[in-house]
Amino acid sequence: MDEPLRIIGNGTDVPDRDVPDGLTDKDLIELYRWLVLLRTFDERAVALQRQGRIGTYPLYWGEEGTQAGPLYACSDTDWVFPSYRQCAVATLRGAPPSVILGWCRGYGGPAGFYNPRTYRVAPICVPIATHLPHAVGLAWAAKIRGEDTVSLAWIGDGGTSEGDFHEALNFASVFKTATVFVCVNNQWAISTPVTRQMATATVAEKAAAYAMPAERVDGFDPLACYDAARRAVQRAREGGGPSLIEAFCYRLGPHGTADDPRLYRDDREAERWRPLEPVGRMASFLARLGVLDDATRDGIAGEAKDRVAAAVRELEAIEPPGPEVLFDHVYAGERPWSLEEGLRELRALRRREGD
Amino acid sequence: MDEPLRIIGNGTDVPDRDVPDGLTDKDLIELYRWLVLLRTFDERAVALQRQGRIGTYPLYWGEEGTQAGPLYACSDTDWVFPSYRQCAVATLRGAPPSVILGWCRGYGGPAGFYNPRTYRVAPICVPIATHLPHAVGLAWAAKIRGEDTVSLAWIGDGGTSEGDFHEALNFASVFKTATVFVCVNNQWAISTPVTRQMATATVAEKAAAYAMPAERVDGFDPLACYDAARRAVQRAREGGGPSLIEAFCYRLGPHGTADDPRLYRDDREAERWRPLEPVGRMASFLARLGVLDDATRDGIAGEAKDRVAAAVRELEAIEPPGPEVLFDHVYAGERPWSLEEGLRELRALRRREGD
Amino acid sequence: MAQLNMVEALNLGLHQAMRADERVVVMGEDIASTGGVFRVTAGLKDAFGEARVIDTPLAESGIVGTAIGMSIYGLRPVAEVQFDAFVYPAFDQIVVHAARYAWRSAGTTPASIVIRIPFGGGVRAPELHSDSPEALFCHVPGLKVVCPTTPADARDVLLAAIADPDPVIVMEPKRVYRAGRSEVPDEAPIDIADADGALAELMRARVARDGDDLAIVTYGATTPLCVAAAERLEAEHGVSAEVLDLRGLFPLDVEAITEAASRCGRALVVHEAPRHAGLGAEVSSLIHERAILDLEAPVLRVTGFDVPFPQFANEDDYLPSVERIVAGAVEVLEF
Amino acid sequence: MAQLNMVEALNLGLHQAMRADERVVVMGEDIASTGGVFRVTAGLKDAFGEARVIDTPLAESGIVGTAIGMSIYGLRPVAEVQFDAFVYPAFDQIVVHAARYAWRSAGTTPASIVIRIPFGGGVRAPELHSDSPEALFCHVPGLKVVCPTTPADARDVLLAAIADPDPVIVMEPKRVYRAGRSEVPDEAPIDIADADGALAELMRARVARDGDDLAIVTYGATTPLCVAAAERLEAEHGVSAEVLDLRGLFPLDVEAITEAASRCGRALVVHEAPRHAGLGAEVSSLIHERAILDLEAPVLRVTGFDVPFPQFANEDDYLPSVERIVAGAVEVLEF
Ligand SMILES: Cc1ncc(C[n+]2csc(CCOP(=O)(O)OP(=O)(O)O)c2C)c(N)n1
Ligand SMILES: Cc1ncc(C[n+]2csc(CCOP(=O)(O)OP(=O)(O)O)c2C)c(N)n1
Ligand SMILES: [Mg+2]
Ligand SMILES: [Mg+2]
Repeated sequence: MDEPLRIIGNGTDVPDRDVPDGLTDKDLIELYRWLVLLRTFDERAVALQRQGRIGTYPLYWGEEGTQAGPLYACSDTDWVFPSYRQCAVATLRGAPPSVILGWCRGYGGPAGFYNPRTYRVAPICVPIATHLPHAVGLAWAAKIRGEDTVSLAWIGDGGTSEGDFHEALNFASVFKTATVFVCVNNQWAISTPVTRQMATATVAEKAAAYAMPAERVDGFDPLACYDAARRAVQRAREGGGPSLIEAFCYRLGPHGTADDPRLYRDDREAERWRPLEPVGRMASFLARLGVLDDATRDGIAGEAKDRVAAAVRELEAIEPPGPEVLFDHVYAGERPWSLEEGLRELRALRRREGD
Repeated sequence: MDEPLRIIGNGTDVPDRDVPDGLTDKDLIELYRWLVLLRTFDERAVALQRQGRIGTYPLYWGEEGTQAGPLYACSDTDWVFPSYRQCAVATLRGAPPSVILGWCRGYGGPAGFYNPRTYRVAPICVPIATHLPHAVGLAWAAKIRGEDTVSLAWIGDGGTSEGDFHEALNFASVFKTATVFVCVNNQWAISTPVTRQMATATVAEKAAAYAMPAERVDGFDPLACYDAARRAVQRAREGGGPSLIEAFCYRLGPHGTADDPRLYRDDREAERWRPLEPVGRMASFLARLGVLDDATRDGIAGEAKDRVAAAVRELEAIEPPGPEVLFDHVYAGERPWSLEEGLRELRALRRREGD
Repeated sequence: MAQLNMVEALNLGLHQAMRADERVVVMGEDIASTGGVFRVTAGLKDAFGEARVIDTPLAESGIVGTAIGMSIYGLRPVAEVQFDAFVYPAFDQIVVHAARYAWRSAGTTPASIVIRIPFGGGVRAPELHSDSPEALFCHVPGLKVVCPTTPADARDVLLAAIADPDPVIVMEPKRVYRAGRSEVPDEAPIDIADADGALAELMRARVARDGDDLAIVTYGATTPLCVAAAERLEAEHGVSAEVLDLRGLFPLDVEAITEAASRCGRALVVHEAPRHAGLGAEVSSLIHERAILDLEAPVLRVTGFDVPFPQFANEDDYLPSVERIVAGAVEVLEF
Repeated sequence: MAQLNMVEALNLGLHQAMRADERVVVMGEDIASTGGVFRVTAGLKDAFGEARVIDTPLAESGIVGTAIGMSIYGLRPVAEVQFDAFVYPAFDQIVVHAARYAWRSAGTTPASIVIRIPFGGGVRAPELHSDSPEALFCHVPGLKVVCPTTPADARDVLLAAIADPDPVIVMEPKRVYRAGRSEVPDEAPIDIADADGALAELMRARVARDGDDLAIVTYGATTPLCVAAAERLEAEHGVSAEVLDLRGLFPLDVEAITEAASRCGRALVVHEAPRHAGLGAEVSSLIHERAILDLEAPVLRVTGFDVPFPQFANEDDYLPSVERIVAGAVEVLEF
């Protein structure tokens, strides 16, 4: 089994490697900014959940590098396809964080769903692995049109067991679509360890079934994630077809805010992985490089905090969707009569109940 | 890409290899008998279809070795799971060929369906790849019970694209079930060539995704098919888990009697593969070995012809199922009232129509 | 104006759609090289090239899933499911994605795909080649489900479905495919680039036969049988039965259904799918809910039985026949 | 006799089944180590070992498919689908195999599996964790579909379903899971090795409340709401409403349904799933077909709307409430 690619060392015995091709100091700072924004959002969302202000929340604490790194490797015109675990990734493409929080609060309509076409970010996908064929179809459509748009999709280690994972990778490899599959192997699918999910030692090996290039990277290393994705995106854009990236890491938190990992794993294991987490590690690396001074670092932290705080205020300011939201957007075209009738019934009832 | 295992040479420049371990002369003759029975059945079924006496028929001309070989490698207590392409394989376990013909004639009930438990042969499976998880579950059940029953399932090259193929192989490898997957790569899925079905050069490569041993064999060579299956069955029985065998061959006939391959491929390609067909080849091999003389050969041919002819007579003698068959066996337990009512309605109508 | 059967009409529609609009792609198992097992897609690959007319791997979830992805990028894919019962592997993609993409994107990004499903029995096919799964789709909000019965409707419905922004399941009654020819105007009546509302019009019920005493509500392959039954009712019982060919299965043309039932005072629903929780139940409920005071008898159903579609030697025992329809009609009439 | 909620009752049933019969295995995503996301399978792994209490890979088609294979070999697998909408990837295996294995083997080899599906809304869950797909299964011949509403029924139904030779889908209303405790007799009333007919008995409708003026037919999480609505109808309108808790969804207890509707002369059907082609349509049709002369009003339906189950902030707008049920009842009563 190949050692996962690692660029950021630990400042002592594990040496740093060179900054990946094409990343300027400005890029490094921008990528760091993304990591901090994701982290800040995540921590705030967990707090909001504890306060009962949003519903169950699929925190991604520690996986920021698997999200920001590959996204940074994409052009703005490329499309990305998150699972629920990358719920906030659209904010890095400019989607209002308040909409993601709205989604977490169970809002429908524009208060909880963004326009995928505006950000080239597909809707947050709850059913496991089902978004992978979409990513393939999208890049395929671009190819049919003679455009070089790349699609990138995230999937978990557990998700590799679903039939749609296989069908998507197979279609992608047969039609050589410009698709990058990023499998975040955090070694857990709720309570199921990756060793019970697959017989292979790695996810990357699975690419052999599709004659697809694959690479394993340290999922806690944002630059390794970036670098592998950069190569895969470039290959895809040049017509070289799809790739599989395994971002090997560890799910540091519970599966979601409703989950209690003590039922099925030893906390100490997570503790051992924790020092590798990407945000602090990236900060130290940038400090070692002399790219990030304390003032900039604090500035970025403050900015993120302000942005998320503003999002929370926006969330609280938004009028919760009324009952009409049930019937809105079910169809892009005209509402079928049975929805119209339902809406009338609901309105009549509301009136009667003085509600 | 490994050359597929080949045991039977061509009598001139391609040398024969040794008879596989564990096969006596008697076994060789018995295996030949199986091949001839399958061939005779297949040819007769095609003729019956042309006469309109059965419906569309999925002929398997040329693939007899991929069926008889692996089956011969199983113990009688092992279970096998055919697709439609192995429709007659149960006859090798003693199921009446007339029932298979009944199935082809569109009969339901006992006239068209055999009892899988009697023959340890699952029902003929029409929906592609969906029987593979059953084979896995069956061997898994045996393992849970502490029994060493092996399951063996056939699938086509096209079938490898379905999600169920992936899920089955993954479950098998995770739980180390005693399952042998035989993929008959005849290079066509109706009109779709295998090159459009997968990006890998072989099916065998896909086993890497499941850390599963795999082997490619000449699918026109019954002994190669037998030998690889023998090793896989033995490994499975000893707790070594599942295997994938790729029986590489060529679909010599049309997809089924309703298909016209001239729409999508050149007849000459099939002609080039035809000399490799297993029945004649096995006969020559056995003759070279001195195991099969002309009299035995004719005897076997005659026996098979008689058995199939008897089956055709039985088929013609069977009373076609009456309308009750619709309602029989839908449930193993008592018939729900809505079926009872349907049956009453149908009977009343029949009476009224004097039918 | 050509005389076409339904296969030819659908084929014409696909040619017209692909010619009119570059966004249209056609995909499925064996649809390009062979022109499809029913030949509905014949000639398309030669005319439009294999980039837009695509033989896919054998994986229905993959087919529908990639079609959804294509539509997100702005294409208008038309996916064929080879036979009815092979849509089940794609059921998940249809229910959790095709039906919900508009909703999940606040209306911005519907899954603008068409799924063509040759369906139903009567063609002596092997197991799982004769299912009628339409009611399943009609219970899933977010989809439109349509079933044309005449060649001209088939062509027009297909064009309108492609033009429609929402996901449309086109149920094609395979028993009707080659059952007869009728006139199909040469000109495509629908401009795909500008025909959002066209489908709604084509989903209005069609009066297949006029009548006043009994409304027979049906769709697909049972439509001609209902017309034949109506003729027999006229001849043998002096009863004038109207036959409504629904076309739209979701949304249903509730006005036409209720109007006919009210006017006639008696109604019968006919379909090939099993009865229990089938579409007939919905039609019957709608009529009773809206027009019970106009009814002189309960609405009855003549349908497939609550059994798996049988092996084909007995399919005629399963399928609603003219006799069964007449018997059902008489039961309603004599109530 | 213990006071248990539905989760505890199901858990007790599983313990009793596994203790009584070695053939019983329990499988699903996260059901062993954690005891399941709803804790229905808690303690089983410790009691019976991980060979029989199995955390599977994340693949629903694989789960149902391997369960079918196990049952062919003679085991009695009980598979959990983690949440309602995650049954769709297994839909193919359920429809083309579970439902047809008995039929395809001339009655010799039914798929003797139980599929447990926690279903429905009201628990503030994310998208696709609140679906009510039961009508889909009720339209597929070869399955049995059952929905217990009380803890005691849940335990007994589960045992009977495991004992039953046919494939049984157990719809578990997750909103009821922890809604309250009631008495569950300690003794398992069913001997799995010898209880083929037990399920039929438990699929008979249960009278959740007596009444004479209106029959309210429902199942699952809406049952207590219907009882509450009936109380309110009594208090505010002086109307005595009977509430029938169906339990069996396929086959339905048509006799009890028709008897209640006939006796009361008025009926209302209530469920959480969307209305169109839902189970309410079947119930309504059956009543009209069999008892129209006894009816003083059409049977009406109070159901979920024909929309995807909403994001949870608005789920109360979607779910049939006591108010909506009362309003529907008044409409029937005032007809
Ligand atoms: C089709 C489907 N089945 C089950 C679930 C329930 N579920 C949600 S997350 C999850 C585990 C996913 O694990 P993995 O793919 O490793 O991703 P991670 O949660 O670790 O990011 C499960 C089983 C689901 N969302 N979709
Ligand atoms: C789920 C499903 N989809 C489609 C079909 C229709 N179909 C029948 S055979 C076939 C091709 C199968 O090819 P392959 O797996 O290579 O097996 P072969 O026919 O060559 O034996 C197709 C598409 C089917 N039977 N089941
Ligand atoms: Mg994981
Ligand atoms: Mg093949």
